[in-house]
Amino acid sequence: MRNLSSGRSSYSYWLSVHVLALFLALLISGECSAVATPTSGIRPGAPINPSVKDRPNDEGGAIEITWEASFDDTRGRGIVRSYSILRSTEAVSGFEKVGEVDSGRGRYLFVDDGVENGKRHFYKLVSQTSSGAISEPCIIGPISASAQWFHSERWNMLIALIIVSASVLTFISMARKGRDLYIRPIAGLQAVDEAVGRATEMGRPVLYIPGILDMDDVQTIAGVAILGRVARKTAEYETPLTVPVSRSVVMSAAQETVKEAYWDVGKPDAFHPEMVRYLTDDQFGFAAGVDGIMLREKPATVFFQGAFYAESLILAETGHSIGAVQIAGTAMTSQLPFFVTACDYTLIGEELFAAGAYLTEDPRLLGSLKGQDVAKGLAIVFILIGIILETAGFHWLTEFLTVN
Amino acid sequence: MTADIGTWLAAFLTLCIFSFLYKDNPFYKFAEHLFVGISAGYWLCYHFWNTVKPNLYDNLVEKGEWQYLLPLFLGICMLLRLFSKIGWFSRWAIAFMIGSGAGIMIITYLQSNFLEQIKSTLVSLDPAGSSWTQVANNSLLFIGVVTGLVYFFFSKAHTGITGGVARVGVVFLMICFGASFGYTVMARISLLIGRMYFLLHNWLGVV
Amino acid sequence: MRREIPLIITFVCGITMIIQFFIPHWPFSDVKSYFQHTYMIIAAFAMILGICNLTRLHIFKIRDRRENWGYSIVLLVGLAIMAIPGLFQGIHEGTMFEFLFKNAHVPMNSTMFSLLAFFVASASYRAFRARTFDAALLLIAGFAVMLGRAPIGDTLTSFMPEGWQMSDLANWIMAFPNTAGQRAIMMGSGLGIVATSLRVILGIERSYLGGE
Amino acid sequence: MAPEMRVSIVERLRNIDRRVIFVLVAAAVIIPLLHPLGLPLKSSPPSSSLYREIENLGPGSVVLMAFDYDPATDVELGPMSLALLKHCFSRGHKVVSLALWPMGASLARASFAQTAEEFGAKYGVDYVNLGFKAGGIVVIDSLGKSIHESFPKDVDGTPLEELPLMRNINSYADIDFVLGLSAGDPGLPFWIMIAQGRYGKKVGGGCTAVSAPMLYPYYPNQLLGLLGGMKGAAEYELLIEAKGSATKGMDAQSIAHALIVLFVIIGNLFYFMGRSREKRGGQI
Repeated sequence: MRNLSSGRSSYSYWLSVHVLALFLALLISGECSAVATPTSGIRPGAPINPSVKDRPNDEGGAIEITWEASFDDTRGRGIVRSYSILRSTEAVSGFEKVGEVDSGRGRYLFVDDGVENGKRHFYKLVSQTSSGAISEPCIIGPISASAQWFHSERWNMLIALIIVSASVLTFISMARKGRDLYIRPIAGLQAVDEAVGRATEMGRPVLYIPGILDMDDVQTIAGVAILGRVARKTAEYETPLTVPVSRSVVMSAAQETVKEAYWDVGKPDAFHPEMVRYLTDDQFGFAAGVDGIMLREKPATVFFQGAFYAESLILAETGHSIGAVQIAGTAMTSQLPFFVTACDYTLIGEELFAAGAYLTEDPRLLGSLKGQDVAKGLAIVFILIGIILETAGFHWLTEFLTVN
Repeated sequence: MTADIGTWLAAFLTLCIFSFLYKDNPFYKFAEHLFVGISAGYWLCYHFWNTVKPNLYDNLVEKGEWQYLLPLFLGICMLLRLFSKIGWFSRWAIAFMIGSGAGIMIITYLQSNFLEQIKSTLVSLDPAGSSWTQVANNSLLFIGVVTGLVYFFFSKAHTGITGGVARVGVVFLMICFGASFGYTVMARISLLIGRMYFLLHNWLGVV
Repeated sequence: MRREIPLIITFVCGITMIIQFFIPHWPFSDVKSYFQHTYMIIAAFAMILGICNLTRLHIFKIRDRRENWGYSIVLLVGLAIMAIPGLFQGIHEGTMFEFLFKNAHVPMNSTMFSLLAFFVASASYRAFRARTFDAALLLIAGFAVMLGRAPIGDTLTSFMPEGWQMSDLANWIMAFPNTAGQRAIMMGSGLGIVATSLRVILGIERSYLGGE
Repeated sequence: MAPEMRVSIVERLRNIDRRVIFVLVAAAVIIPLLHPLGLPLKSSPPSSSLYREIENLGPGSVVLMAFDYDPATDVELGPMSLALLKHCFSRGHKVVSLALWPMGASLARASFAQTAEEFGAKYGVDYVNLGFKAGGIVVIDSLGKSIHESFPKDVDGTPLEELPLMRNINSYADIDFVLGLSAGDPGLPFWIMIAQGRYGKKVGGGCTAVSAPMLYPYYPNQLLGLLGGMKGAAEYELLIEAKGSATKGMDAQSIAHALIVLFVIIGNLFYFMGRSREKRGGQI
């Protein structure tokens, strides 16, 4: 698959190249930089040790050209202003400029990503001064681009994916088979029933906000899942429920979820599609609208469950000013402090995702939580081993964990 | 004071929104409803000119890329919600969004929130290679991450050793919340200065 | 049909998105951007639903003369004067759309955003209290960073040697205890997201389709 | 003072109407804007080094300026753009602007309008506004090949060939410095990654206060200078000796910070005073 992708395999092609190309290449390659004959102004030294290779792990179409600074780069006499890269399908003629890179570094890498897969190309590299004098050209190649079927630097991700998925799925299947799994209580979730009950007693509505991101964000999915459980409670207690949303797709999903909850509890007549209200996609337009709803409908209980940004404090402070009980949950670390200080209960990060499992007590969801714990345990073990290795001066684990 | 009608409009609306700080009042209600209406209109046009036109119309009609029939079809499925009998077709479109979103999330978060974070925690505790303060700071980092993780264990009650370790984790979480809070305060004040400057400079011209 | 096909779509799309990360070869190389375009297009169509929901709600409000119905007229007028010229004239400079964006949307948006300064102040006074040991820690860290990030902090601690002043303390808190806490939350929620996504793809979590 | 009375005062202050706090915050911002105190300000190393870089470019150098923000963050980045443009024009540099955020193009237009006249800079000769192009990182990369291909026309629809300045500018090779003003994504990190990393250009710029900690790690190796938030803008105004809105805002910023710190202290003081009464069995 990977013909011509490395310098070594291109060597065999080297021999079969046109005689003139060979001659030129022999003349210039290696120390093509040493020659600095003065022509118009001072002729700068050429780039050193140029090489080409097919860019690895891509869909093809790109060649990497690397070289070292000319002797006349800023580190030397300082007259080289830039390097030009030219490309042709022939070794001697037809070169067209594909790019230019400024001088001032020790090593250079240029990616030419306008190449046709499987076609042979030659590259010409010259350094030039600000007065326009150019060096002897370095001609390198031939080389051709190709696509790969597996990203060779992503093994680590594949392994991590398999480990995490396996531990989650194993415990899900164990839970399904009826194995009893202990899950510790979480303060915010135990308060959900109580909070809905309070709204019922006070005869005021419950306000539920599933974040401001769209349905492709997992926090929104978690928020909508928790909405399902809260809606069952409001259906049971016949408490009015208002769900303002800032995305139309979330509106559709939330309507489905609430409707289903009301049907399940046997109160389909209590459901109105208007319970879920689209306001606007706009972050602060949405915040203004929700503030208005809070002030006029005076909900007794407010839920913030999902992804929130800067509007978090605007909403939470307004909620506090009307005396509502507020239960927040988000994985947005930058907004957590505001919820923690302004709300009665806050589900922090992972607790948001665990909430769905808690409220249903669905064994499969509980199993998934147990699986997450195993993954966390493995992470701790990894960290311990990694720190010991680092301290001992071995860096391979750290390197292995680098994802490209 | 400026004579520019746009600036007057902007200043009036700015004051309307600020009036919310006193209490809910007709001016705020006016601005709030106008804001919701205008911004909904804004995003409708924005999506139309930045998504539907270039990504759908141009690709499908101008360039003739037939694979864009699928998004068109799913988009229409979404609209079928307007008719309650065939509204369930919209689930196909929702399923597409959720499925592809979940797939991309697995990869993104496994990489950036898991592997990368483990990697950044692998610090050397060797006093020979670095100063003692460095070693102390690195140890702190390591203890904070591990105890914080223990706090998030769901299948262990927070009692005994686990409870003690989780307690240390909470200490780190609280410091982290405090720091973020303090840090954000600064940025928020700048926004208010900006608005006040607009009123005093652009509108009233007194600064 | 109503339940199965969406579950199949979720599964196929999810798995495809995972696979594309590991395979650089065509057609997987193009899948990501194609899917992204697709869901942007779906979201754009869904916008129409949202606008219909918003309009219907407020038309009913006006029709039934419900409380504050007059403001519903303001909302609908706002929507119309923004959307109609925007869709027909375009959204470039010199249009009605741009005038309203600049002189109505932007100022209201910035003003809403700037309300945060007031709320941060009131939250500081009201909720930033050393009620418990945990709250005290939160407070101290917040305090140190707040002071350390403004010139005033170093002035107050100018008697301390270089490297031990308020801004250094703020930097230390940001770099070590804060990073450790952030990292623990990130790793936890990262796993939560991975596990939830996995459940969604495998059809275990399906509340978004209505019910369990 | 009778203890009961003290309790009631403490209690009242504890549950003070938050509107009192709002009024104080507003005053802390408005008064310093109206009557500047002139609190001392000194420039930080990242700001000074950006100033030096611009100062040291030869006359006639071409600066590419990216307006990657929108009106919401104009308060922080707007003053930076003005200060940087003034500096560039006063040194005789040519400025080419573009925007990766849709509203950036009109913000660039406004900034040019406020600065060009003062220095006699002419459109098309001394500066050009290329306008907005969607695509983020892809656009940044495409400039390495051809600016004329990526932006065939300027913001007003004039073909680039008709603008004298653009006749000799076609790729990164013809640009001497890249200035990115960024409010988020796409923004400075991408310019660093592509323009600096791949094409070896000098890159500097400004960002909002919130994103500054994320960008500091790039300074000074990949990022030659950085203005962080309104404070960064004020520092640059100080360096070019042209006080603008950011400098005026700095006093307000300091006073407001001090006020919030005071709120936290007072809030806690009353809280503890109230609590100690509670412990002694006083009325709450």
